[in-house]
Amino acid sequence: MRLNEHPVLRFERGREVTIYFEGKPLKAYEGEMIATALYAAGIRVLNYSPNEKRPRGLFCAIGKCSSCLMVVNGIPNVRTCITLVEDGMRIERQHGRSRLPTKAKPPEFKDAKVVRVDIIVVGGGPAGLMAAIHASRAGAKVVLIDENHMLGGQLVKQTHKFFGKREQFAGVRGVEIARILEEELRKSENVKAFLETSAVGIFQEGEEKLVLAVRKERELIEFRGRAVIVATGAMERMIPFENNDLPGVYGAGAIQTLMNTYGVKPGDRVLIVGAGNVGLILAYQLIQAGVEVKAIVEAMPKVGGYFVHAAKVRRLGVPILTRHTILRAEGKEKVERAVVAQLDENWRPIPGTEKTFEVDVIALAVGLRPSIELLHQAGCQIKYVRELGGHVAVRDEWMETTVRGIFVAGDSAGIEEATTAMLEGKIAGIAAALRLGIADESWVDEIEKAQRDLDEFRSGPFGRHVAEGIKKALVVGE
Amino acid sequence: MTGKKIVCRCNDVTVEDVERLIDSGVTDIEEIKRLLRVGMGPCQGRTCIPIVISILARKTGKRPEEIPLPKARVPIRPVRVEVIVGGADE
Amino acid sequence: MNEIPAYLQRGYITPEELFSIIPKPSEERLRKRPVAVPECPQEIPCAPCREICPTGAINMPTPNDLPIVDYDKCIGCSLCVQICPGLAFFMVHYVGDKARITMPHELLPVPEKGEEVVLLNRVGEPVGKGKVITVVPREKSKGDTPIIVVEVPIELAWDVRAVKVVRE
Amino acid sequence: MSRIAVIGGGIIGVATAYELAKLGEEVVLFEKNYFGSGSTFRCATGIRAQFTDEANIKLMKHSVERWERLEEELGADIGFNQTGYLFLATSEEEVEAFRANIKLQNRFGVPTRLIDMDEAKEIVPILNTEPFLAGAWNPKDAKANPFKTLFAYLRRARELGADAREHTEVVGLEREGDTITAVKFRSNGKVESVKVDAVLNASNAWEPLINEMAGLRRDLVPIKAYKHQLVKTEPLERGQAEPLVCPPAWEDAYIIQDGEDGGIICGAGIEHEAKSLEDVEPTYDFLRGVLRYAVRIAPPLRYAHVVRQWAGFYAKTPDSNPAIGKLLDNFYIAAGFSGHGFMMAPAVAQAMAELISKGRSKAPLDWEWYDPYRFERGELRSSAFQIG
Repeated sequence: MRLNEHPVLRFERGREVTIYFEGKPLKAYEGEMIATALYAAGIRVLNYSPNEKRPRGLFCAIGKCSSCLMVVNGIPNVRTCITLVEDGMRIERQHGRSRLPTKAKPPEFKDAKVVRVDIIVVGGGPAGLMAAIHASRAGAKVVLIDENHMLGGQLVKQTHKFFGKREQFAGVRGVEIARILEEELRKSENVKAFLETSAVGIFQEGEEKLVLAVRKERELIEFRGRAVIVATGAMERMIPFENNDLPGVYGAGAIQTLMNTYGVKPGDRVLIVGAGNVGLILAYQLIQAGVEVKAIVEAMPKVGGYFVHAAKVRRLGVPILTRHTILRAEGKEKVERAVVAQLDENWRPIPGTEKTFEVDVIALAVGLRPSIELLHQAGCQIKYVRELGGHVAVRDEWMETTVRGIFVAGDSAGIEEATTAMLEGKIAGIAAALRLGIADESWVDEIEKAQRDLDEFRSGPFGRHVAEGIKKALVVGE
Repeated sequence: MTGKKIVCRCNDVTVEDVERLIDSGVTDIEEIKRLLRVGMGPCQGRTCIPIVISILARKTGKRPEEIPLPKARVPIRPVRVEVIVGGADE
Repeated sequence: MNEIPAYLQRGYITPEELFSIIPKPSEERLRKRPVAVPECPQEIPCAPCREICPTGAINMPTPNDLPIVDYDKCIGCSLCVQICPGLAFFMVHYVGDKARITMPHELLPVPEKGEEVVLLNRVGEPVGKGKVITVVPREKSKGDTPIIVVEVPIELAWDVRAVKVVRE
Repeated sequence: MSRIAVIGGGIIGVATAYELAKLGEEVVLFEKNYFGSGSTFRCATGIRAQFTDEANIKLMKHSVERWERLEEELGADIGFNQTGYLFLATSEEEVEAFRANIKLQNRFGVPTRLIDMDEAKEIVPILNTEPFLAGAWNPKDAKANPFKTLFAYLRRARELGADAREHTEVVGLEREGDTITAVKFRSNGKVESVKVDAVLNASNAWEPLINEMAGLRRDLVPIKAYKHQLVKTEPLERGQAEPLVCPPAWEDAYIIQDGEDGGIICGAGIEHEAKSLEDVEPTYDFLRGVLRYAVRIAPPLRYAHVVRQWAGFYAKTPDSNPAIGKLLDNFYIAAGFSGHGFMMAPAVAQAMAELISKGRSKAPLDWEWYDPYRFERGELRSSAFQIG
């Protein structure tokens, strides 16, 4: 189930190690996660749920959803999708809630490591990278933190080339854009990047912002600075349907992670729910990985993503069923079938239109919503704006939220594109440096140029919708 | 075969559970959250809360804009106790 | 609410729909040399084709406008096919009773020059077989996308938009 | 039948509304936010009779007895579990103090006893026995689910005819002489008024605002809001730290396993005076501070993940005992519970309802001890022991 050949990606694997699943030895590679190693070995059920004992497997693959909790070396509730394999590791399925070991040495207490800078950027995707690059060019001392083990955010899973203008990396593959931006970041002495580092909270201590973070699930770090740029991207939406928790029902992002980051084949036959850009791109990526895509179903009467993405998969034989939805997943312990039906004008399934697809994976690509937990927790004013994908932080034209010194950029400010995320990151990075009094006034021109680029990008039918949303999210001037 | 429509994986809460509670007159999302424990499990509400908001909007005729988002709390992702006290390394 | 174009309901566009949006190159032009035909009917913010075109043949005032190719200016260099992020550019060239279609091919295996491949139409149905006459691998492509030229019966010139490589 | 307004939709207000409705009164209850949003839904769920003075021991012994019958009475699961409270001594002096407290508690029928650390370890399998000498153990102390309890009371109150309104803020009281005649309230931006025969101020931390509307001095019952915080782990299998376990010498730090999802709640007596009644922001120093105690109490906790930290108010009087009683002819107060409102609610609600409805109550509540005018007179009680 491991991918070796790929038309775009190269997979490098670490040293071979042995892990034990329920006592049975399995081959794994250093650098991969427990859940992905198990997946490659064909193991789909990772635990049984607490109340109903329902089988559960991987779901988000990025440590957010709790669907992959297992007992590792006797310790329960380990998020196996973000825990690296180690030679000799003992891994057991978790049955509901689990017990802590009864004996343990009390830990020794240490003060957290403190990192002091001007600006803390949270999130190393396109927005965060551009924010860090530009804030440092504008003279600020910057730290960039990201929870993944490589920079680039979702870009690293994208095999397709991006749209926009060439100066905004149009025509360059996502993976490649990530590499270019990372190189750019590394050039600056003013920026330090902390990978595998998750921000877990923002506390305000007077004028100072404290971003509390955890590195490699092991080390507590206090990042202290005067401004924070939150560029934490997006979360996938889920939808309720029968057995939507059966192993084999995955978020589109999880499949991309499995397939394009870890080189593990997600399954043999896939049904995709959602014909927005994520679903369409996923279909194409699956085909590139040698997986059959049985169909894409879409509740709307039309393809929601770019037509060209749809045409790419149609000509490779993937049907797109608009005005259709998924009714249920079927299977014992894992997905064996998906049942879909046509929808009437009121979004109700039409009896008699049910179709069954023999699939082992159901991919949900039903939309993204901004990841705003950090902003919300920090006390930024939050508003629901449908056009931006859900709840977003209210901000001004320089991307500063209602909490002074906290900025936002990219998908966490509203679901859009990598291109606009980069432009917003640039604005937020420069704006933070300006408002801290670090950058000189000449940098305002750069902000204005980025704003013009954004306006141009948003002038089409897709962008106009977003622009409407942004108006609603802007702070009304005093 | 009929299966459950799961809203919250952490506590096995279904669409029907949420609807039943709303029908019983509990329509404040903070109360729904606490009575069904949606958003109080290890995933901290990332998956379930948007679904609860949409069910609540559908059942009560409110717009999603009118339903406040339950507060996000520190830590925004689970952290081992030993990491917070500073002794995970030995 | 505006009427939803049929191509957005289905996810593919027919030649008739396409040529109701952009002009169709003349038979004469198609015989002269390869000509770029964008199958990009939707206003999306994207401009690399215009930016890469060495002769300025692609008319697109802003990135959100549709690319309209000036077929007389087009020299058939294939850079637009190589760069297009949407894999929406094709070139068509009539040669005798055959048409040569230049298309992107981002899948494995990449066919070899001279290899016979299965021809697929816009909905992935096999419509015949054709011979690959040119392969520009990814390393040589100016847009990071491998492209191939495949020879098809002329009556399939406006149907074939992908190929399937079938090997033992 | 009189019309009685209850101000405050926390556990005290809702339980008293129920008791009043049960006595046949017409009740209208006002909550300005959602039910339980003040202190009730932020509490640590503990219920104990292990106090150090006669009045509180007696009241809580009675309250625990009420709690024991509450599921049956309300006809609902409220997550009540007698999992006990275990206080741990770190010095010989403390052991002596425990002995004295136990003697007092035993005198009023509370079955606390001194246990050794072997027994303590059996009760709390993840306990670190090493720092402790002995424990004061009352297996009848308990915990309950604050959400389910409040809604069970609310549902029964409504079934008995109570008109309970949330998102409805009291904005004024009309007073003639020493009588409150009407309550003005705002709901959906509209202000209305209702004539009343009696009013109970059950707004706890918000009490001075309501007293002021009644024409009383804000500091007549000088309650201040103190921010107390809790940290909770992810769900775990129950049975590992069921009782509330507390070494008082460690800043009153404690742990208790949630009766619903088994997550371990960690608290401590580390408090901050709230900057305002909106100031419920958790603090970093508390997060680290409380967990350092928690892992010393139960080292295996080091492997658990923290999922949540939150804050709520201890509405504290100067002596940490609540103010319960009559302020004017028909204006009553039950507030200032100093962190004990949830556990005291069944007893206080019953006594208060009887006082309002019948003019007196036979419930074992020492009215003089809790007299709201005691601060005015400069009489302070011995400070009530303030854990969970």
